[in-house]
Amino acid sequence: MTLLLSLLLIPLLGTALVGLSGWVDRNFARVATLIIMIVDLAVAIILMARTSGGPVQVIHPWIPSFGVSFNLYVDGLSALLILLTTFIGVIAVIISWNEIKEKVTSFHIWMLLLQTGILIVFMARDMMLFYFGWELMLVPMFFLIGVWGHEEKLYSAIKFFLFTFTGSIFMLLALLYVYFQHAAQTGVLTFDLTQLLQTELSATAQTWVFLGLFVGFAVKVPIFPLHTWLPDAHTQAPTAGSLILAGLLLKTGVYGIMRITIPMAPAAAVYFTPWIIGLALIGIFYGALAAYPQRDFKRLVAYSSIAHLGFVILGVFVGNAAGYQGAVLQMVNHGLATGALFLIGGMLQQRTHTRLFEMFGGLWRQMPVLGGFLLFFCFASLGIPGTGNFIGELYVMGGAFTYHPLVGALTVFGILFAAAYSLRIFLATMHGPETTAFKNLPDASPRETLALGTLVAALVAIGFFPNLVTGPLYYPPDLSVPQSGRATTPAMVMPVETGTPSPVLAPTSPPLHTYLLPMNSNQLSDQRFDIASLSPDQQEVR
Amino acid sequence: MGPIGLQHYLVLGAILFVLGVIGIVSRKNAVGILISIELMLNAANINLIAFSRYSNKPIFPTTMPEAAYMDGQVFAIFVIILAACEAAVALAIILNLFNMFGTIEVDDADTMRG
Amino acid sequence: MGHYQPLLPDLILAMGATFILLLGPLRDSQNLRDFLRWISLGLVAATAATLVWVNHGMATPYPLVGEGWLTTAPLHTAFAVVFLATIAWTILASTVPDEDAGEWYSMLLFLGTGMIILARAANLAAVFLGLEVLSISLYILIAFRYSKRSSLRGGIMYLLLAGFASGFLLFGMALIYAVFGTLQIAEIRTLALATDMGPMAKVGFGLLLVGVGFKLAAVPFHMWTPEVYESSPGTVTGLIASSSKGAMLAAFIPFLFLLETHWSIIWLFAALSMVGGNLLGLREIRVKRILAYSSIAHIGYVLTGYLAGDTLSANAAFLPSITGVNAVFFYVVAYAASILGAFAALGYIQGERDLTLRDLRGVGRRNPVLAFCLLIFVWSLAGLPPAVGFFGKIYLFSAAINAGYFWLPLIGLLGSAIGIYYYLRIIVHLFMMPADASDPKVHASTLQEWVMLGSAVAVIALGLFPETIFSFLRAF
Amino acid sequence: MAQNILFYLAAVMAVATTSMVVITRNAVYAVLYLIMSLFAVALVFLSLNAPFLALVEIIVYAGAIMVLFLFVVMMLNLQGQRGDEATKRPTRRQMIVPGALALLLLILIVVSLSAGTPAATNAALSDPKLLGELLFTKHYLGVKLSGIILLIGTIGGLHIGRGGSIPSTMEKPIDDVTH
Repeated sequence: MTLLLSLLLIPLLGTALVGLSGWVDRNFARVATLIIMIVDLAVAIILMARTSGGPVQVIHPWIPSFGVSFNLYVDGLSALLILLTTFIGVIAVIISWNEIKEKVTSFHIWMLLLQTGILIVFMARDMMLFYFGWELMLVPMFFLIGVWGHEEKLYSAIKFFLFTFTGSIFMLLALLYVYFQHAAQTGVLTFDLTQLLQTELSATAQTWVFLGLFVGFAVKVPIFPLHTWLPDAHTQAPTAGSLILAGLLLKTGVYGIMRITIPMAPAAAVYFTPWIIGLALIGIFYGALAAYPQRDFKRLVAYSSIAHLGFVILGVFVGNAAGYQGAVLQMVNHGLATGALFLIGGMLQQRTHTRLFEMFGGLWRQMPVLGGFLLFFCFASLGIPGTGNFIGELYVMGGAFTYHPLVGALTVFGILFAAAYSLRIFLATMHGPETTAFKNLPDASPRETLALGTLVAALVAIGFFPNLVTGPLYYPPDLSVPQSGRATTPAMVMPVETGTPSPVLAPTSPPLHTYLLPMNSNQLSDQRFDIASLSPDQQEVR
Repeated sequence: MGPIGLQHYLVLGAILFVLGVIGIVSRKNAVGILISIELMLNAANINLIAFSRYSNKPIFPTTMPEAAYMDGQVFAIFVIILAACEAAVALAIILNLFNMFGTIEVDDADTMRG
Repeated sequence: MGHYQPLLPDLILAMGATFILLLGPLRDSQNLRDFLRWISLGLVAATAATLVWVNHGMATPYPLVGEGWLTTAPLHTAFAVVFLATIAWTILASTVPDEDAGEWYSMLLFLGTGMIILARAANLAAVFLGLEVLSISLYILIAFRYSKRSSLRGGIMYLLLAGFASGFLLFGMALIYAVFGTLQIAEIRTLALATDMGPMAKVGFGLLLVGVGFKLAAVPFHMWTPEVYESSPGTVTGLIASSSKGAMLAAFIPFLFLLETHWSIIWLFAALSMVGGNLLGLREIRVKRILAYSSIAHIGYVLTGYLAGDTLSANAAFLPSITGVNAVFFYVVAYAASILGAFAALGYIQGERDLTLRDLRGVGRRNPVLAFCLLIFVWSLAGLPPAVGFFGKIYLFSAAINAGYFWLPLIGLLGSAIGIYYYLRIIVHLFMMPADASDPKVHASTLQEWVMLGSAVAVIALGLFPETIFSFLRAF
Repeated sequence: MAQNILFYLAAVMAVATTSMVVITRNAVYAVLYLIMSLFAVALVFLSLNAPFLALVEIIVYAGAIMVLFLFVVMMLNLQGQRGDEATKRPTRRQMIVPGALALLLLILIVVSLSAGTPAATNAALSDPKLLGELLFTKHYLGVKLSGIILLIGTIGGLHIGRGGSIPSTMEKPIDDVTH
């Protein structure tokens, strides 16, 4: 399928174009990058449409002696995240237009390489290719933070790199273990995820594989004790870097957990579920509590990311349809809303050269448009109805209540906490006594309005039509599955009432089990994780 | 004090070898270390040649290819040639080092303890 | 002629080196010096071609040539060709020192002779003599700038330590010879595998391993590395780190039966090197020493691959294509491609005193091409995609896991996570720090810049298409 | 019996002189003891029926190489820097490695001595002619490599030994070693 290849090759070969045009004039580099990103977005939209008919796959032999193939596979979930990637890519270029003044050409080249890496991660079906893309993302991000970042850029860049790299080592070991187990069992050398999922792993092996993979992805998400790189990296990165970090890089971790970790070691996933849900809840509260007292605009938003990603992880691990949909919705919403908050933080910094709240105050009078946007995104972040975040949190809550009422109740509290820090952002910057430090700050420029306006539109659209996001999840996982599989689109029905609550600490609690463990079925592995293959009683929930 | 056997020579070689190692580790100046290296090579030569004499009854029972028992002596000649060359190059460097910079201590910062 | 035909490559190279030496008096004219470079290059190419020609199409059991001194096994031939390539690269990339009186290229060719002999050695004497040809050439190349104290010190230090190592190696060989009664490695292998070898042979092999450990600079025999690397010309440092160690590795392949009895020693070497090399580099600020410590760590990775052995062990019959030895071959190629470029680049930047991280600042702005190449090489050394070092490491650790080792790859991967830090420091200083008052001095000719760029592209290309290296290996 | 006497004589002498090489701090004495040690080893070779090697040992090793050593050491002495060792003795820490090695080899000695003593044979190999034949047939590659090594050694010695005399821009030329 040339569609998938072109999606990758456009940014990759685009680097050459940008390099050439940047050699002529630095503005040409910006324009060229923007065009490339837009074309890539267009391709992603076409891909999205194409995916509704079934997953799109392309396989080329790459390293046959090692069982590695160039195996790209895009189904609904992947297509959704690819769309998000290309969309945020466009926004990132627009938003860097005035901010990046030094080494413009290389900045855009790194952006394109980063985009390539992220796309590989979201598209790869071959685990070695996945790991390749995973590591490939690191270096451009390292440069984006390290060269164009703020005061403590070097410290943050190195910390970011070391954390993620160390995590990925455990992931690699786990992948290699499964690879060898699979080869030993079947005699087939392959890194193809579909085939690797057929590997039969003992309980002990599953535990280790799960832990290895989980640590690798959890660093990126980040899940509570592994999060310390995130505030530094987000705060110090340039605006576009923060946007991509929050909007995309964190999602690669969640994507890895959904796509690889849980299907690879389903029994272990069930076993560890209570612990991970505990960590997610800690993350929600820790993120909120740590965010509230921050003095730094971007640092506050960074901590809030930890809380938001806690919701996502919670949604993934409660193990029911509602939670799963909520998790995906929250991934997208968080990318848009938090990304937008970082954009505004960057805009404020560009105008005032500070990110400290005590320097701000009463800015509404000087910049009503930007203030309006800030208000909207703060509300989105705390999840008011009408924005996608509301729907996402609702779904996650529903899933949590289904899992266990106590977890659901705690989740509700978490949302209340979110309200506190979200409102503080707005109040501390736009309200209160007007600061005397800044006069005549320019309001949002048309370019900025365009970028933020697009994000508003996207959030509102998701708020009213959540099946823009959840719909792709019901795309047929394979062409062999009859079309009726996706007949029912999810309505906005809360699944709370029917779910049978399960004891929190029981390792074999039914919900996760039922849709994670068709180990011996000959269905495609994706189906394990797809709503379409839920057990009948859960499908009724919808 | 029975007849002299292969072991006696091996023991002698081993003693000389250990003396060479001690010499290297306990010395700091280049000439001293070089001398000790010569001791080690020499000790190895004893082993090589000793085997030539006791070849048809090596410790490990084996079917000997024809004239392989002389290999040790040939090897020993090569070792002597090598020792000569190494000494020549080393002494050239040492002499030059000394002529230009007035020292032959190679161990300023204790960097080359074996 | 027929009798000597198998030895034609070695003859061409050695006689060519002598010939270059005779042309030495022509050095005074720049044109003629360039002429010497191209002649040397041609000789290396001719040698490689002859090597392939005389050795191609051999079938198992691979015959020995030179009265049992050299093997014709494809793996060893491939290794020899790779080492010749590193020599050719060095001929192109090196800046001839002012002290040269026509010996520089000649010495490089002799070094190549030593490498291709050592890489194909089939008996103990060949291992020893090949190693000494290689070592003595290296002493001279290191101490070549005889008007520099550091250079002479590096030369004598390497000489003494290598002599010490040779002593162990030779004594070990003597004991082995005394036990088995033959110098032929293949016969020793058969005899050693047939029965329990007994304590004396074990001690002999142990001493042999100590000698090899010294040459490879595996922890705990690594002390000489930083000093010697620092004081050699950049391109020569690259050769010490890549193909001179690589030749030793290749020569060691026939000894891999030792894994039966001595695997714990190699295991220890590998683990200590991976941990030690990566930790020692953390606090260092002199760039060449950082890479010296990294080379120690890399030897640890390679030894991890060696533990996987040359054949597949019984419990690992499912990865036919990647044996430990194949992975080591891949890694030697990958590492050589990266480290040669890295040291050469540092050599161009280097001024009079030791090059520190501080001196790298501003190179990214002053000479972006060189800085970009250095970035790629360091990237590859760190084992990050898409550079070739990434798959190098993956293959090695896969082979080890395949052979049933688990802790060693884990130690190695964790070690490389530690090591990432100093590679990042190099990158940070290259690109992310403002330059000091004085701009760094970079002396690189156009040819050298092209050579660097070419090898940087090669590092990326091999990283994207790693199968190429295995195809190359299979072609022999 | 004659071989017994010869061996023990030579062995005792070799061990004694070699110990002196290691012990003495005076470089000239060290070289002189080394020469004596080499003579003793040559005697050992003789006791092994290897007269050719014994002669090579004396002529090449003791005669040529050691004289070179002596020459260098004396020249260094002449210029005020004695090739001697500094007065300080090796510390205990520095003796760990050789100590461990010595212990290892001691074990080896005990083990191999307990393995019994094979009788000596191969009386015929005192024949240098056989050695010569072997050198130029079976081991001709080794001879070639030795030639290369000698050539490299000569070139290297010449190049590095040129000191600061060429090119003239180099610092501090030495014109005479005895100034």
